Amino acid sequence: MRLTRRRFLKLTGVGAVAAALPLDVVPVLAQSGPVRLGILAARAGVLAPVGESGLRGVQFATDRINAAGGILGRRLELIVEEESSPKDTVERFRKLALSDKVDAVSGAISTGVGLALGPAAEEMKTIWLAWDATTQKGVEESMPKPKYSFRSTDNECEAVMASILTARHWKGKFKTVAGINPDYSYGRDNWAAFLAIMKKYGIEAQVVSELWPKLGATDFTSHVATLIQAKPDLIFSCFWAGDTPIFMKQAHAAGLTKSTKVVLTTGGGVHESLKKDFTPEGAILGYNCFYFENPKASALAKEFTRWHAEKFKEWPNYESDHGYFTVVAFKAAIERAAKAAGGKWPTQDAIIQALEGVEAESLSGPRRYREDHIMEAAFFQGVTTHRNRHDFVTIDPVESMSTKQIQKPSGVGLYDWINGWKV
Amino acid sequence: MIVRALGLIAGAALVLLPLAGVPYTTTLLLPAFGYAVALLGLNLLFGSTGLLSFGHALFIALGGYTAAALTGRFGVRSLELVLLAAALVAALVAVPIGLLCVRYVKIYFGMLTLAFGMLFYSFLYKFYALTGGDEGMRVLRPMLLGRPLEHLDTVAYLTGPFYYYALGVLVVAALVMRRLVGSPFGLSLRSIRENAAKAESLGIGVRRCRLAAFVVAAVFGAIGGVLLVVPTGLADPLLAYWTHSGNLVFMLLLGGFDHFLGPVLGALVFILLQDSVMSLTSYWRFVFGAILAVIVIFFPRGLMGLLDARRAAAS
Amino acid sequence: MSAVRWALALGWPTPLFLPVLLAAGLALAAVGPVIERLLRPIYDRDESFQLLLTFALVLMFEDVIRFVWGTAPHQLGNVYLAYGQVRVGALTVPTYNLIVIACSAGIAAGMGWFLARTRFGRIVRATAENREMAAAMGVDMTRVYARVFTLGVALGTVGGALVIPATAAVNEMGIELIVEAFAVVVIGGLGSMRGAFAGALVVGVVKAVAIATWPEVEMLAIYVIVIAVLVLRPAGLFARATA
Amino acid sequence: MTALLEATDVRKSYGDTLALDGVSLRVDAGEFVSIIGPNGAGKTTLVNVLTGLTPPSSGRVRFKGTDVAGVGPARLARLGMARSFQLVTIFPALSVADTLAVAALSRLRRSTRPFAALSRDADVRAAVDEVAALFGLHDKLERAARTLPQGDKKLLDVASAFALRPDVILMDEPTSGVSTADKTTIMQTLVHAAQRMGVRAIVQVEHDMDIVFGYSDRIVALHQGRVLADATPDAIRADADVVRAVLGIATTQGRTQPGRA
Repeated sequence: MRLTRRRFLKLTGVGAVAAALPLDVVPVLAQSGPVRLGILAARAGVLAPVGESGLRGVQFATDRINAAGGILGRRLELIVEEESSPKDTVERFRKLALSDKVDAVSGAISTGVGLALGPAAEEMKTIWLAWDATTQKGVEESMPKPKYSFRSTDNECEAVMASILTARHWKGKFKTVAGINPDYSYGRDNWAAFLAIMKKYGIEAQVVSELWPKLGATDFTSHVATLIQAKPDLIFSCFWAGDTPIFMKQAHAAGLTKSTKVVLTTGGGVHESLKKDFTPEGAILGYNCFYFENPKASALAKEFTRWHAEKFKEWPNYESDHGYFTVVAFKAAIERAAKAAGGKWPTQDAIIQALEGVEAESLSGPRRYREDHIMEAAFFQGVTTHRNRHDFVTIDPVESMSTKQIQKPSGVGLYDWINGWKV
Repeated sequence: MIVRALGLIAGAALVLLPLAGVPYTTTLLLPAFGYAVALLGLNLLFGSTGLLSFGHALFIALGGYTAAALTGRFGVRSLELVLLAAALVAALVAVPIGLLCVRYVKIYFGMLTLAFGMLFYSFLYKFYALTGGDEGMRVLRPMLLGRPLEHLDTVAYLTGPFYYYALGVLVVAALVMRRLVGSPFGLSLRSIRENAAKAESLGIGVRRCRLAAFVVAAVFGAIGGVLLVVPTGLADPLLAYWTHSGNLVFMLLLGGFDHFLGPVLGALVFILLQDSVMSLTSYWRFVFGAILAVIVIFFPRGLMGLLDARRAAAS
Repeated sequence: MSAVRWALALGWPTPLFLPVLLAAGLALAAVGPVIERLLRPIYDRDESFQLLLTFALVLMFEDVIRFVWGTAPHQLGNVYLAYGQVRVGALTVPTYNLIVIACSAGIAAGMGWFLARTRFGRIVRATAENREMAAAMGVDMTRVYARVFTLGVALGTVGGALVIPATAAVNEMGIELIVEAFAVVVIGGLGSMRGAFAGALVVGVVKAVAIATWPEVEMLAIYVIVIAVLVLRPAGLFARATA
Repeated sequence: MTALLEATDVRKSYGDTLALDGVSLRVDAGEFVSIIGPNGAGKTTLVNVLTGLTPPSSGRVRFKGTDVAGVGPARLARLGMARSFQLVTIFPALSVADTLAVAALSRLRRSTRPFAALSRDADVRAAVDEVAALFGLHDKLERAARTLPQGDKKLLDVASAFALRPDVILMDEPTSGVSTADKTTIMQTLVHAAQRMGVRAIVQVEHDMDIVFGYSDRIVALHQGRVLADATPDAIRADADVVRAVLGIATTQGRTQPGRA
């Protein structure tokens, strides 16, 4: 066989392909070099803005940590991958764990992705600090007693808080309710929690319509028409994405929100898009765990808000805070474990142990991980107002509740817990 | 000649890869194996029969959900049984769908299959109680050849026994498909692709052959789907979404639909390319869209076509 | 179909009131000839390749949009509400919706007139009927395609510009809407103007009825209709008997 | 004795146009029948009806005693009736050998065998070689059909129909698009092949009157969807009406459109 030039080129071509294979042989020296944190952030689709927001919080935390000398002297390095479909995200998680050999992974918003990542984290023996991505139903099944997964607050915390506020402000002022919620576990969990709490408070509200548009829908004309027909006194919605302003705008244009009470548990996720033109005053609006104009904000929160506004020309929302907290909690746990080990770099098991119960200063005040790996934070909601310097609504007064109050405690079923309330 | 030599080198590399101590690359190839099996089937439909399905992800999802239901709900952990069941379910579903679809060709066939894929996606997404909605269904780790392999952790399981199992399934699938393509049935399909009226006038039952190809493609799709969800541990509705079907066709075109091993090459290259481009830029969709556009416009015969052309030029 | 998607993609970032919006939509149609030039090599191939190319463009545009406009939803707040509301009996209807309906009807009528009465319209129809014949009769195919394509993009961008004020421009719009646009076109029949109009009505009405009565089947119902139409009347509800 | 192929009072309408208006036709074993007529007389429609491609609006078509109206070309082919098309109809990307193999497999009822190795089927190879030799295609077996010269494409089209070893073969203008010089060669080949392959009857649609009168046992003249005459070549030649209605027009056409393919 004569080795022609062409053939030679072809063979070198094979070599090039082989070289391009992602070879995961980068040796990681456990005690030196940077601390590697893998990030899973959504980039496309309806989750993209949220993923972006979480990433900003992570970036802010990382810059501060590195400016202050890193974690026990080691620089913190981020390896960012994309959160997409559950299958693809598990593969990216695997890359972070096996190929990049990260010390922990932070990220993930979608419930479906979260359910896939839980077992993957246990299997890969890699710490995973979720930004969101929790649900009643799936979690118990796929993450019974997780070792490596650390979860966010429960899905329905904001429904619980909004329901308590609803009862406080409007008990006796409405007889019929309608729900319009995104068609997936988050929407269903929140609506069910709302109904259970109304019952607990003795509010005999009749459900006149239950609508489940697809997450991220862009047209609600038919839904609005159905709601106008149903004539509810109160509309409950846990929209959190671009669908929120679209729904509000179309509802306003059809005159739906003029006399109807509105509860938007999570609309604060896209607060800047809730323009005064179509978002009424006097609605209950939730910002999850971070409100950018909290009068009692810490210096840290103010600094972050300023940084965010300058850098991105936007006011920050809650996902940044989730992202921020996972990073600082990880750092705090390492330092806590190192102290216990006499200053030596801790083992992974020691870090996990230290994460349980660790407390750190988040953008919304102190937060911690419970011993059962669930986040404990403060939530912010309130009644909308037009009296501000923006073209969108804000809340006044700002009410805050801790998850100690609005999240089910460890080991108790959600509805058992609600039914056990004293009201 | 060159193609064969390259194939041998690649085959040897695949067999030896788990021993190279690169666990991530090894797990990365698992979905490529699953896709390769599904694409072998899809290519019987497109490459041989000339019908381009834009809903083939339906059968991948069907295989995935069958695996989830069997391992998760009914406690059937034997992968051989799961594969068999997935093949059966796919065949059962493919017959009625195929009966409707194979009456049409070209873009009408494409659109009808797309509609069926989206119908199934909507079903998975909306029928919460049955399918878990957006959360999907968990797939538990199956036994291989009756061996539970519980002593292995997941990485060892995936990069060891399951890797070879999946590779084995792919090899068997490829051998079966080669037999099919080289059989009288395969020739009948090609004659239908070339000129259905002429084939009909020569006594070929055009619709029956198309239906058979559709069902075979579905079975391969479901088997690929099972291999695909075991490493992920989850079957979710996005498996059936139209963009997933689009990706399948992308892989097929990338590899080259008129060569028997084109689908396998397409799956491998797609997965490796996706992995590296995703790590390089968050705008990987743009890169992939551009690659696809270039292939569609300038190189419709894919990588295998390029290899062929160079071989032709060299000789 | 692809034009609809580009439209929505491109009809976004635009200024503040309707005429300007429409002008912007029309201006964006300038990308038509460029894209058409790219598509030219595949005219002779199976239409499936065109479907595939559409998929490639969807992938690319999603990232282009993210690159240029970021991930947050974009809205044109006051355009929708600036025109006020009209009370029809007990109903409150946003005036803007009526404007959109009027514009659509106007465009549809215009298209009908264009195809039926103008010289170029007749050439377009002849070409759709039989390309070889038209070419043999001395019609310059390249120009016809370029113009028709540009017209399609213009209609798409104007359509996008029209709906955006009522909603918001979001990143994944293309991926979601392209399938709905596909449903509309299939139900109406490929290449049928009346059909496209009827298809849009069918999809809209089915969605509305499903939402009001049985929300679970909203998505399903559309695909069931698409399949039924393809199976029973593959040429669409209104198309001629050629398929 | 029952006819090999018999059409009784066949009508076929497309919308308002009546393409066939009560056509009756009988073909017996051993016959070479030509169907002639001006354009639009219904010749191709008749062939399509006879070969099951188009179901008739009314009337009966019987082949070897069984009713075959609208059963579809595939089943008719398996029953023993083959056809070739007016326009050259081939499998462009398939080789000559594969094209003939499709037909041979169909005759052997092996078309749908999924796991048999085609390359090792000696019966098929023998059949392919035989037909290829008869049609002079034996040295082009591996060439893709689309690369053949026009005359060979036509031969391949006809040869694949012969490879079915049918009882009856219907040919829609077997020599259209072929130079006058080649026409005779093709017809010789056809007739020779028919004898060798045991074809019991040939029906052809043809414009070239030299061929029609040179080879037919019987001529059926169609005009406006009706049978104008059905007789031997000599009788037809003697019939002034037919000559005027059909032949005059047909021969002119033969001259003005020599390259129709």
